[in-house]
Amino acid sequence: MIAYHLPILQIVVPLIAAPLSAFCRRAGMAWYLALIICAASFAISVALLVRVLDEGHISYLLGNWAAPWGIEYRIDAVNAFVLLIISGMGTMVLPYARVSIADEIEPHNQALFYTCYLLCFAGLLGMVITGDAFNAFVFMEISSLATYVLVALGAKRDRRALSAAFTYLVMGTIGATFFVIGIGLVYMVTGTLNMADLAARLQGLEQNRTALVAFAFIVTGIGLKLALFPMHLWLPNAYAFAPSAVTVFIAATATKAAVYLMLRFLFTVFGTDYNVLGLTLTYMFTPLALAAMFAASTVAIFQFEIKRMLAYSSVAQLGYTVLGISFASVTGLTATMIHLFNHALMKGALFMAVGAIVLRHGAATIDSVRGLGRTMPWTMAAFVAGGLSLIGVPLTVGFISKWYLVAASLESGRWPIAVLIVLSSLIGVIYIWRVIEAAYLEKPPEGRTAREAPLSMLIPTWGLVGANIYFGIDAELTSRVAGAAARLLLWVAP
Amino acid sequence: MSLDDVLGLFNYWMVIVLMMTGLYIVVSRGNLVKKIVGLNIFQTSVFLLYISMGKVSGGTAPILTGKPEVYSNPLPHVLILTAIVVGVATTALGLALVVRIKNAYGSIEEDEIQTMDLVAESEAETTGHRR
Amino acid sequence: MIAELPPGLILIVGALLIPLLRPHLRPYLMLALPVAALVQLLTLPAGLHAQVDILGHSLVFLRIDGLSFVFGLIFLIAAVLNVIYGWHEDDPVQQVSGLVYAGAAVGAVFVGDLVSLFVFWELTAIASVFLIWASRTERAYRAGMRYLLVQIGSGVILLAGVILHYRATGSIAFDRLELTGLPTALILFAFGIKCAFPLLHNWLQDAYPEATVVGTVILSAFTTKLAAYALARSFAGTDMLIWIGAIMAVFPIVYAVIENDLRRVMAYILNNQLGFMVVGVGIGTPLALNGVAALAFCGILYKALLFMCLGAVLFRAGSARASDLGGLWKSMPWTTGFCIVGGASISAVPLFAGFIAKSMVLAAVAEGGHWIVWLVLLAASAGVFHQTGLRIPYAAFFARNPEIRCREAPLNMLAAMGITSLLCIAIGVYPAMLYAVLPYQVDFAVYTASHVVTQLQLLAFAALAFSILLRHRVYPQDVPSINLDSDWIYRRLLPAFVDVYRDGLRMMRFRAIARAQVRLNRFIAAVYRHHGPQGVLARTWPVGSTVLWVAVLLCVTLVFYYIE
Amino acid sequence: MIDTTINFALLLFLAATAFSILRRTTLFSVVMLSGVFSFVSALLLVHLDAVDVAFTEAAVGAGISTVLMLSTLALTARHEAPASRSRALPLIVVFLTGLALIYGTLDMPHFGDPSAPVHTHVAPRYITATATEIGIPNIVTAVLASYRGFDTLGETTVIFTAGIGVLLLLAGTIREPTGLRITAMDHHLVLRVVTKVLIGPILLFALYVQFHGDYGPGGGFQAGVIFAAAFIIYALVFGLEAARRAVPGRAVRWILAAGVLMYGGVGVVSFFFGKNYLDYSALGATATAGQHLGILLVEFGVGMTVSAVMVSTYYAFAGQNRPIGDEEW
Repeated sequence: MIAYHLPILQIVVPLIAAPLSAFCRRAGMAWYLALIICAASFAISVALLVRVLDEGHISYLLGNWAAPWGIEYRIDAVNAFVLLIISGMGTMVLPYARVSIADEIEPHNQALFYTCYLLCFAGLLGMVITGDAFNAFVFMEISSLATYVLVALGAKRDRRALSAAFTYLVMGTIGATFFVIGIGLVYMVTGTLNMADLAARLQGLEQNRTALVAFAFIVTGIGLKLALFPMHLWLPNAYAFAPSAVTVFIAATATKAAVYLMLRFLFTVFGTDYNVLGLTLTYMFTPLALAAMFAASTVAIFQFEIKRMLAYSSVAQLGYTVLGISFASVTGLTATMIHLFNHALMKGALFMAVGAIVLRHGAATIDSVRGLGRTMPWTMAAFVAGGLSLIGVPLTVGFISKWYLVAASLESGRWPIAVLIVLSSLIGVIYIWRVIEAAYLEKPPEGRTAREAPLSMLIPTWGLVGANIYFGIDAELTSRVAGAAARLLLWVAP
Repeated sequence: MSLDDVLGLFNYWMVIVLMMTGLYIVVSRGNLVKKIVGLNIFQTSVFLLYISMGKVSGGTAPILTGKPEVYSNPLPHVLILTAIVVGVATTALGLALVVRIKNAYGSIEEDEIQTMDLVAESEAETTGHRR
Repeated sequence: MIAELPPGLILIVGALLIPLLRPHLRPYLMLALPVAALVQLLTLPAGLHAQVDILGHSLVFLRIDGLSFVFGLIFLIAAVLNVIYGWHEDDPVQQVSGLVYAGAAVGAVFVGDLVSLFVFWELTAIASVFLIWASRTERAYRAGMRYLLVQIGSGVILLAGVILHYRATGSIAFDRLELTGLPTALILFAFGIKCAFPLLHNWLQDAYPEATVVGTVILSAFTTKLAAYALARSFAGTDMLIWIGAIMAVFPIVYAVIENDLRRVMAYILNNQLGFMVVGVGIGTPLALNGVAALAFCGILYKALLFMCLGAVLFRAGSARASDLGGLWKSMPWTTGFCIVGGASISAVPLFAGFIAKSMVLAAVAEGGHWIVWLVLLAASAGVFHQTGLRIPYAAFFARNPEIRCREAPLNMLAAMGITSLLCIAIGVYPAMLYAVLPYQVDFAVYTASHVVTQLQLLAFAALAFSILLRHRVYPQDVPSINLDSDWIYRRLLPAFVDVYRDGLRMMRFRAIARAQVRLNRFIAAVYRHHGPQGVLARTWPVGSTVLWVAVLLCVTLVFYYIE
Repeated sequence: MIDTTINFALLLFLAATAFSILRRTTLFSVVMLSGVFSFVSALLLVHLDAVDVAFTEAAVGAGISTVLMLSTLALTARHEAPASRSRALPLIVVFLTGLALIYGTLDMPHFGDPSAPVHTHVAPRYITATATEIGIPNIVTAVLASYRGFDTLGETTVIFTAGIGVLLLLAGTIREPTGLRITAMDHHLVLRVVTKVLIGPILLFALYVQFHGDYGPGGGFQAGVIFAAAFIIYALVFGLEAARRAVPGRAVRWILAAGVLMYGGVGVVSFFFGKNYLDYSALGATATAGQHLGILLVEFGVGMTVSAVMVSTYYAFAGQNRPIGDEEW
């Protein structure tokens, strides 16, 4: 009985747990409940991925109503993989968050924090798993609202978290509303909300202007959620001033869900033969992605706060993801899918290391990092490993993504892009080196005693670093799943 | 562009006008509360878009009355019920943030907040480098 | 596999065990190793053994045929003699490197393909340099470095030649190579370096005298003879070698005359003997190759003997320079005797080993009809007699000016010198023993009247000329001077040029860097203006303008779609 | 013909309100105008046969938003600072985008055109099948609670998130009740009497709306808001402490969570009957009876959550400020 209901359990478990955790008065109990629930949903998503890999796709009808009338959950390799990333990272962050949150959030808010965390977690999962367009909007809204609040909770440490949260709220709402307008217009010309049904009925509407407008709205809306280059301005402040555990979570998952949604609408709903899609990819996505890679990385070099630096580097990494999409080839999409997974690992490890520094120093700036190489060896070593993975040094996950990206760019015949990819990761070397140099080559200013981060934070950090290296070496599993997802998106026979 | 085109699409044009007004308020006005009001207008225009899409001329409200009648399309109504609640939720959160910003910064004008931030940021950096 | 174990490996592997033993047990192991190798060599049947297939190539580690057997045999005998001579030496570096060096040489001789030849070629170079460094002086270190540079250089050139040869012909067999294209030229050049061809020979005179007492003796035996064997194996019969050999036979004598350090004189003479061998290889007839093998066989013996004597003198008197030595015959009678026997053998006095080998080569030259070369070789052998037969014994033992008193050479040295002298005399008296071992069956009678008579005439007149010159002080006195010959080019001339250019280059580089620095700073400033924290891209934009960007993007995409 | 004129009139009136909001600088008038804007849009929605939506828009859009905005104004500023940046660029961009969008609408099916794809593909089934499959007259509620029941669960969670968010953001700065018995409203006798009279009917009406949702416009959202409105009026007039004594903050927080649990729970119950999530047919004797019960429970859950959120939000906002004297209003 359980196996059949797995798809809905993936969402209902965290969704029901959220109000339950609101009943807990003490933060410890709420944390403990959240941990169990996240672990359970991670297990469910693993089971789902296994089932999907051999059954192709699973369909679950909510309320037992047939597809276009009721809401249908349709899980295939693409969203099963993203589910795994989100629930995996959600579970990894919680043990880390225990101490980090206790330090960075007011005591009376800590219990409700985990409710908000579970809501965000459920929202992201709901957004990814659903096969209904409007349902995706609703769950996107849940995750967004929860994220605005989570970011605003960083105000105890730095008041700029509030203005960052407000900017993020306005931008997020505009983005979500664009997305709703897009769905509305698509609904107007097709009459249905189910994604699979939409895809079928959109075939004949190439020339329909309203469908064009709908496409523009959807791409812009999700692009904003995805922090596509010109619309990324909310991301650096949101990541920099949010509490560290929150930054780790949203950096590793929020944008991934948005990328998934973009992939789903571009390739499954509108399909590759939709005339405007090809144009968008080549004339809009590629230049924006390249702009993101270079501008964001260059800005990251001059940043003083490390979390903002890593936030800008996230924008750059998203540039890589979008670049993968712009090739619209099986290798390109495989690169994108794999980079979702790899980027989650990389940024997770990096932000966790920075979170440990924030725990010990109150702020993670180039100055506070000075001389940490000796006083916080394990944390800085994790940062270095994460940094190497970010640059794409072989034997790390970063290398695998860069490898597929370069392969895709060569395969599409546009070799200059491959050169640009390598160049931009060189820029990455500069800003990572800036931190490493400050940590290892400079003396800590006298009178600063820093103990190593607590074990409860180090174990998850090094768990991620281990994953970074393991999946860097044995990338068979991730590339197989990513390949299957890419072929599914491009309607290519598996 | 015959007359019935204008008549037929006037609703949608007005929706677009409202949408653009809402967007303009959010873009051009610096006051945070004003921005939220602008956001509300922007979202309300979307509600009107959906509902005017669902209207069937000569149809009545989608409540079954036993007599055979033409009903308007209920689906947009359901969607918009959800959208309204989402809108209110966002407004509530936005206003809560505005209150917190007022407590933290003492002002709800975006430009003033930004100058305060820049000052704080450059101070942090200079002290950081000097040490 | 034990049955097919190449003798060279026994020596190398055994040598590595030496440091594990306690000092006083080591000499016995060191003696046991070469003897075991000898026994192994003698029991092994001829033909190809120990073939190993690596990466698709079959490397032959053991190939025994006439030519390799002779060289292998004399190398092992030399190794035994060296061990005896070095019995008193307890410096592990010398002991290990000496045996590894001998093992590598033996290994190289028996190798069947060029790749493994290269391996042992490099091993000889590396092992031998320790013998030079073992004397642990600044001069020795620098000489060792130069020696290593040359040897490794030759190895690398050999490798290049082998690779190109493999690409050209697809085979790496170590057999007859035609001097046609670049590959074989490179291989010949590499052999030439180790065989101290003219202008490539400086390492020999530069490094050998710097080695330790025992080191020089070991060095003298292996490297050069291995090169000779390699030439004999691959380039037998190339005419060019005849002229090279002839030049090699003559010009060292000129330098030997003015050289003061007796061990450096011997190094020049060694070079001269190589000249004879290279001529023999050049002619390439079976007789000539037999002559080369014989010359190598006897050459190793009497050259080792002379180096041992000089080593003993150095060991006891503390110096090997002619100007410092004199009147040693009273205090070191046995060494003097052995030195005379060595001198006689090298000067090819009948009844001594030198005579039977050199006459073979001279006969081959005569048969080949190279009269000019024959005359040159004749003059050269006269010169050899001059220098080694007369000058070295006279200068070292009989000269009267500084009367030096010292103890006789230690027993083990005397024993080694005794055995070597015995061998020289035995071969001289009963050459058939050697001829049986030579690679080709050639009926050549040595003790014919004409050979003996010509040789004696030659020696007598040379002695006469020596005594006249000495009497009239025409003979250049032994002056403590250091003379540079052709290596003056790369030790004085080139550095001068380099200094001139270096200053010019440094200035240019300095200016270029300064300019680049300015441009770079300007670029970083520009980038900072845009991307820095206050830059247009990084500033925290007000919400309004961020949303504006969204509207702009939407508008652009819409217009863009409509145009399409 | 009358319809189109009313339609245009209301639309133009809406546009006029929007422009005036744009121009006003005193925030109080802006908030009031936004209330007007919501009410007029509610009118237009009624005209467009979207009765449920109009009800919600009026109650939630106009009621709660305006109350929240007013309380925010009380805590923040009264006037908008003069604009510092030039407004030309945004105007141009917005105008161009508007033009592009209008150009995009040309292929849209005309307003009210019955043959539009929207009316021919998915919707007809709802209209025809609701009577038999679910058996309640109000199709909107049927679709809301049953066909697309999961959307509504998501929506309830959205409002729950907003409640939690406001609690997280503002609960920290709520000043402890000062025990100040006299509040500014004490001497407004008329107001006190009228509120006492009104609160009863309001609560009654809320319950009516809650359970009448199946048959006419109404349902969980509207009922929840009206229910909360009663408490907010009470808190406004009789002071926050009185309201807190009536409905303590902790209780509100429990109801908040209970509502969502109720909704999610109903879905989980359908698991035990071996049905898919949120399939109410197993709850009752027959399928339609099950649907009835399911919708009822679900709507009740929504009502609880919405009312609890509105009350707790108001508590959070009201708890922030210091009592305001008459003259400041």
